Amino acid sequence: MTAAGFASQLLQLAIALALAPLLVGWVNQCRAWLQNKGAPSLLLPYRTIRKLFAKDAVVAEGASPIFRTMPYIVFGAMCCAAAIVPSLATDLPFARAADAIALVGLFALARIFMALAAMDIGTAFGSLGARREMFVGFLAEPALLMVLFTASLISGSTSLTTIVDTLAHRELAIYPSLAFAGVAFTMVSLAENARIPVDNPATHLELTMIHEAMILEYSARHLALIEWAAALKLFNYSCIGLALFFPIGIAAADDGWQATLGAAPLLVFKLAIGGALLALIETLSAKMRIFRAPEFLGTAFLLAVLGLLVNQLLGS
Amino acid sequence: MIPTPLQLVIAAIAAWLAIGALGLLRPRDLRFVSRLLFPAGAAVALGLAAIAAYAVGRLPQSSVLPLGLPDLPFHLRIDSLSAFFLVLLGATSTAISLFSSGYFRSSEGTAPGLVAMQYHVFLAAMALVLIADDAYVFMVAWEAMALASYFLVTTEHRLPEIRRAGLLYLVIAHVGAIAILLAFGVLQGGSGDYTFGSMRSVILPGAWSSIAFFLALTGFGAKAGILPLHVWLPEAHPAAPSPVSALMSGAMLKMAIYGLLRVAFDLLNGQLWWWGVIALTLGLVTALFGIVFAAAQSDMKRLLAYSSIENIGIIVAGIGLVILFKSYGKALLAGITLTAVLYHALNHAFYKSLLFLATGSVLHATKERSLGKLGGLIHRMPWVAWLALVGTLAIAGIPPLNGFVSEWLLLQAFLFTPSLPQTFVNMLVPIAAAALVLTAALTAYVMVKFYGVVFLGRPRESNLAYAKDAGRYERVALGLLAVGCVLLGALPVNVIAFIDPINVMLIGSSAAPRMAGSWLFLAPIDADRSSYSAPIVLVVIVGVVLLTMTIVHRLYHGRVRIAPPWDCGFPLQTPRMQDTAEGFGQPIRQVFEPFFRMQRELPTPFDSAPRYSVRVDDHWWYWIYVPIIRGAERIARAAGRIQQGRISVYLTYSFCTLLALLFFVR
Amino acid sequence: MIEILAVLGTPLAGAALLALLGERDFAATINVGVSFVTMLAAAALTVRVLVDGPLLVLDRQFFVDSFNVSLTALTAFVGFTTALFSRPYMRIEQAHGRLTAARLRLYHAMYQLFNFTMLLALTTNNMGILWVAMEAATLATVLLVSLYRTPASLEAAWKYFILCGVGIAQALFGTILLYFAAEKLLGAEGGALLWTSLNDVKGQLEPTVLSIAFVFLLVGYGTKVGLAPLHNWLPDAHAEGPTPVSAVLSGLLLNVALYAVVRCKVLVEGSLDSAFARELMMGFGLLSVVIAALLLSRQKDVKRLFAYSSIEHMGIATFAFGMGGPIANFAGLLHMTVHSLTKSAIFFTVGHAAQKAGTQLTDEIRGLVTTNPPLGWGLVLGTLAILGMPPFGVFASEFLILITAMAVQPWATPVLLAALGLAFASVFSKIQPMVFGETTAKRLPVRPTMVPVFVHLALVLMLGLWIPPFLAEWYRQAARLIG
Amino acid sequence: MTGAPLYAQLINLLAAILLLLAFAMLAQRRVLSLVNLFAAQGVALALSTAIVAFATHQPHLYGSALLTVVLKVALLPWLLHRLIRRLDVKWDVEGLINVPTTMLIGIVLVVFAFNLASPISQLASTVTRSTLGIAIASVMLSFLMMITRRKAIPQVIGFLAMENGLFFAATSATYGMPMVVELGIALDILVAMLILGVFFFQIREQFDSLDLKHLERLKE
Repeated sequence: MTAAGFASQLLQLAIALALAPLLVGWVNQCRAWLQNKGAPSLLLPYRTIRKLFAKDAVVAEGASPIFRTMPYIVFGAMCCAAAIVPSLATDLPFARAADAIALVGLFALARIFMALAAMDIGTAFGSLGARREMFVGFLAEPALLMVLFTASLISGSTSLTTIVDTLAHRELAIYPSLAFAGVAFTMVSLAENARIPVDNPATHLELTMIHEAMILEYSARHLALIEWAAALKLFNYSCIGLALFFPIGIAAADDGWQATLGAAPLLVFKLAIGGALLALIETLSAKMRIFRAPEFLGTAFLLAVLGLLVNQLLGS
Repeated sequence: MIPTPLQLVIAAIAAWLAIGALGLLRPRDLRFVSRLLFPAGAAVALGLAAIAAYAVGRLPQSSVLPLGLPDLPFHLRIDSLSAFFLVLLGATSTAISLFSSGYFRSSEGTAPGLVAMQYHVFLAAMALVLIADDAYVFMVAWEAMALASYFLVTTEHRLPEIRRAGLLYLVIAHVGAIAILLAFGVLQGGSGDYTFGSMRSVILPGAWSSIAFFLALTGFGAKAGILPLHVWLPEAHPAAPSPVSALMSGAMLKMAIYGLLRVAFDLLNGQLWWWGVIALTLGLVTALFGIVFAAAQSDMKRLLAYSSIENIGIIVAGIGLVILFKSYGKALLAGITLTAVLYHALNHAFYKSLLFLATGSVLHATKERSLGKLGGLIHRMPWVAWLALVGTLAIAGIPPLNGFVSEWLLLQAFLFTPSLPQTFVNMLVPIAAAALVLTAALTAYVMVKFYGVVFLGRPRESNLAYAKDAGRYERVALGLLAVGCVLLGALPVNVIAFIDPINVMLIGSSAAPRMAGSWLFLAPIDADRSSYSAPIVLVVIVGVVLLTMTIVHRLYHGRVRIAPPWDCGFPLQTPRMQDTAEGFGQPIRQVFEPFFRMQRELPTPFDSAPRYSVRVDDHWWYWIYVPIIRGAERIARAAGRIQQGRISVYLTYSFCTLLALLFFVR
Repeated sequence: MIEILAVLGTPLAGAALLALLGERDFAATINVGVSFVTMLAAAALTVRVLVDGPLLVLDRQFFVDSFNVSLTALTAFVGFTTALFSRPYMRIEQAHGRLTAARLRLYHAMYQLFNFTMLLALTTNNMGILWVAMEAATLATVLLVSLYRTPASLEAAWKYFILCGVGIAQALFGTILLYFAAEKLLGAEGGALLWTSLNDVKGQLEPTVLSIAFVFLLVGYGTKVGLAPLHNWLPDAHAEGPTPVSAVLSGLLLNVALYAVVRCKVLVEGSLDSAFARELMMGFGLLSVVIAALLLSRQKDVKRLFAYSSIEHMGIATFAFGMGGPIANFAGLLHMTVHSLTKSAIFFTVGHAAQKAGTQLTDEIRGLVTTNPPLGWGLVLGTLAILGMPPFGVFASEFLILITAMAVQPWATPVLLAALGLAFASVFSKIQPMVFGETTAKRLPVRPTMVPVFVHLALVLMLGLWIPPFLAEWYRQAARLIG
Repeated sequence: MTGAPLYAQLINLLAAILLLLAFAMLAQRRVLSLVNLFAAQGVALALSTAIVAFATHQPHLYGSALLTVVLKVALLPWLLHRLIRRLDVKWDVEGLINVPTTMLIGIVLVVFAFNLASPISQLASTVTRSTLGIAIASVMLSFLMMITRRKAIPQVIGFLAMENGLFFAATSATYGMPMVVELGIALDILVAMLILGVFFFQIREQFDSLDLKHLERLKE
């Protein structure tokens, strides 16, 4: 691991932490535009986080340490994920320590702790949210992994950096399997980021909540961290998508730091488009009943597997 | 002279038997049993683990005891494979014996002394299975193991369902043993020599070796709980006292895996690719089935039992993959997969024992096995709860714990399956990978359910307020196993290096140097294909979390208020409003409807005391076992007519026999 | 010489003594004493034979070789332990008012007479005397079977008597044919019925006659062995007689009958060069195993249950001898030994269990381990042993039989194993609830002795793990002899 | 068989009588006449034995002839008569199979027996070899009789008749077994008869009849 690599690693992490709330803000703004509403400020998420950090924390009675540590763990997991996914450069020392499978593992870690913490208080909503979250997760997680596998079968590697290197910096080839993977990935990331049609981040009716129901008891700094982590999650997923399907412009190991810096604006641009697309999808589709979710995610899973099969069949 | 490892292992077995015999001296003296015998047993187990660890990778040693049949005395042999499983056995049983010394109280069941006797005979039999080197001693040890565990399962024999469980277990075990005996009969290939040594040298014609393999798969599958021979497992494991469940799940199932490996790779020379395909499919079906059923359980020990079925399924699937690779001569991949399989066996031994022991403590503290009546125990029994959390995360396959490593390796093996001759197989591999991943994800679901319902939330029953945390011995035992899970997760490179001699032995090529080149990174093929470094991940995660905490606490003023939870404007909030176990499993039940055979009782709006109940049954029981039983009964009834009481009929029998024979003579 | 006279004389004298003495309190003790002396004599005889080879005495009328000496020792031993067991058992029966003093007198006398007949059948060299002894054994036990004079016991005894009588008659005809064939070679007075001399000339005996003779002998003695379809008397007799009688019937009489069959088989094998006798025995053996296994699941009476298991095991042994060859014969002998040890031990426990519960129905006996742990554990261990669970000796013999079958008669192996599996399921599912669970038992007026049970089981366990070299050598010789 | 010496012809005659008696017993329904037929069989048996003894100058056969007379002509019939009087069972009802059918089966059996015996008879050196078939036949006929009767006493008589057949086989085929054996056999028969006597009373007092249909309780 070179010093340059280390630098790009830190830079990328910093950018992820910084840009994540902005991405959320951007998506909300686009959605507001699409739905002819007055758009909130682009910086609203930052304000929310600052405000929450200033507040007094309210902790529910009978909360165990799991409840209090959860936000930190989730946040930490998301940071690690952000450090793995190559958004600017592929020269990431930490990515050698944890590959795509480990990335999914990190997401699982976050999910499990969220669910446990939600059950910790012992309210109906907490456990309901936890159940639904795990329910969504048990289909979304394998689907995501399958998507990643498709890519790694193409590139013959499970480490994201290598995948990106292969996809971005070798001769351009058309991978039909990636088409399946792309669709599947979109569906998964909608579900995983608590977006319509699976969940509704803006709802205020507990019965329809998934993600919100789990964090119902949180406040102040804990909530702030969770919101931030959620933003990071969205950011990570977007970056994964970009890395797999639009890897152009991500600096390779030997490009040096200029390329890395040069990749930054490109990333912002790609994210802006991605966010807009997300908002569009959310606007166009309606939230589905919770038990339609398995069909939705099952389809995603099957598409991903299909991608894998196609890849095997056509010998990539 | 210094004794050889084999002699020491034999000595350990003898020591266990002796300890067991001591139990007969004062069967009702609880202090004697729990303060002397079980700790002694634990010490022996520790010694055994140490010896075996030393023996891994050393040259095989064999010796012949003047026991057994005159023409077939006991042949014993220790090689890397058996040594590895001896380590597994020794390590887990060390902790479990410690736990037992705190666990067993004088109950109205079998007397503690007898329990100690059966327990140590069980251990000794398992160890003997591992060092057996001829069919006779193997069968003797195998059945002694089944017998001892049967008696342990039926310790609380006053409860009818426990008796039923024991009977089912013993009968299926016996059927399995018959299959194994037949397998040996085929393996010996007409040489008439039943030592494993000669079986190794015999070359069987293709069809016969297939028959031998599938007989072995059936026989050992019956013990391991492979579909459709799994029915005893979810009955017997909950029925047994928790340490015994832990031992059965953690160690005994691995004996079956050992037997399968021994037959498939050591005794049979030359595997056929389609065995691998069948084992792979069978294993994955078993795994999926097991975990889906685990999700639907409302008894914590049954849940764990089904999850054991799932893990065994994964292991068997791995074995199938090894066979596939080996038959195609892909030695390196076979090595990686085999490593994954053994690694997973080791992991499962640790975390499953940990969890079963934890349920044991919960059971003791609350007298309650049904998830619907537990909850909030993390406040009452913090030790058990936190140590169980480690096990939960480990079994859920969360980095950087041990469950993740083996699954990671297995997935690598799937992913880097090179294009094999059969297209069909090539198609199979991704689907298999998908099934594996799905299983892993479901495991997370099930484990969240298990942990959340038992330890988190608010107590669902009032009497839970009096639950006490586990005692000294139990804590130590649980602690040992938890530490084991963490270490196995954090130091994969060393573990793989430790396992490698078995690759050399069974596959004929070493995988470790490639996989565990640098001490830090685990890179099966080479670094830029895939690499994983558990230590770094561990350090980074912990580091980041701590960093965040410190920063936040620096910046933050740190005022905290305790308030009642948000009730959504709904005044009355009782613990019973939390998700029950059934409720938590309900989505899975709905998605995997066809897996189950359900009887649901839904309340009508007019019920004065509305009650909801659902009973989830196993299709296989009705598909396979019931018809078999019915058929046997029908035939028996027909045969019963022979003996119909009238003497002239009997005379006619003998008269006709006589005439027939005389006719036959001429 | 002396030893043989002692072995045969002691029980005969004991029978006379007990008959004359009438029923006193110490009659049972005398019974034990006599059996003990018999056992000592048998031990002496055994040593003698071991030291200086086969014994042919009393102008060749008695012949003891390693084959029958092992059975003689076994018979004397089990006879002793059974007497030991029957002492408290019969006391309890008397206390429960099922037996009167007069009946006990009959019982003791007949018990010794029965021992005598069996020892005679084992040691005699004369096929005719063998037949006479077998018939006498039947007669002696008929009265024991009907000892309770209940309708059921009378019916059982009647069937036992008629069926075995007829069977034995066939055996007599077989013997006559044997004599007929041998006479031409050996002359009327040339000891044409002496097994040894027959054995010497077996090569020249007329095949057609011998094959017909063997059919009669097999049907005849096979009836007493309990080979299907000639077995119908066996369950009734075992279930309705007093338990000590069931124990000796199962443990000893069947062995002796099988011994007779094997002796005849040796001769026939010698004269025929076809596999006729072997196939016949294998067929009967297999058929018995299958039928017994099937019927086991239908039993409600515990003693009947184990009677059927005796049929099964005799079938296995017959099958083994049918296969022939050193290993199979060795296994067959071993199987006879362990079976009689285990089965008698089981009957000891079952007897007391039935007394405790006041019934022989499996559904009404419960929770033995809680009321009387030694009894319960004895029963469950014995059952597991008889079902062929390692590490008990029955498994050792069955293992040997099975591996021979795999080599010689592969087709038979799955059948045997399936039958064994079925038997396991049906027997154990009936015994487990008797042993475990809530109890339904009353106290016994006299404390039962569990020593014989555990001595037997210990021996069986030992034979499963380690067969003493001298015993092994002994069985090897016998196996060679049987050929 | 002309040309054969007189005693041979006599023996063959007696053998024929024996067979005839066997058939008669098969057909006979009255218990008392059954006993008489049995006694008559005994007489024929004793005669034939004596003739064989005379013909072949084998003294010990006289002994067995005497034994036969004592046991099967005198003692057993007498015992049976007493039993029947004491238990007063005069009638044996219809057998399980009606008489003509029984007869037909009997004839088939005889044919079978002769076929079976013929190869053996070829080998026999004795003057009386041709009677072996008849011996087997009478054994089988008494077997058949035991099967068809449904009362205790006729069944027992069938049993004794079977012994007769065996004994005849012994004498005719092989000039008799060694004396020890014959004594043993005789003793056994006697004891058997006594035990049976005891049985009759026990059965009687249990079921107050000797009908075997009471003895069909134990099944499976």
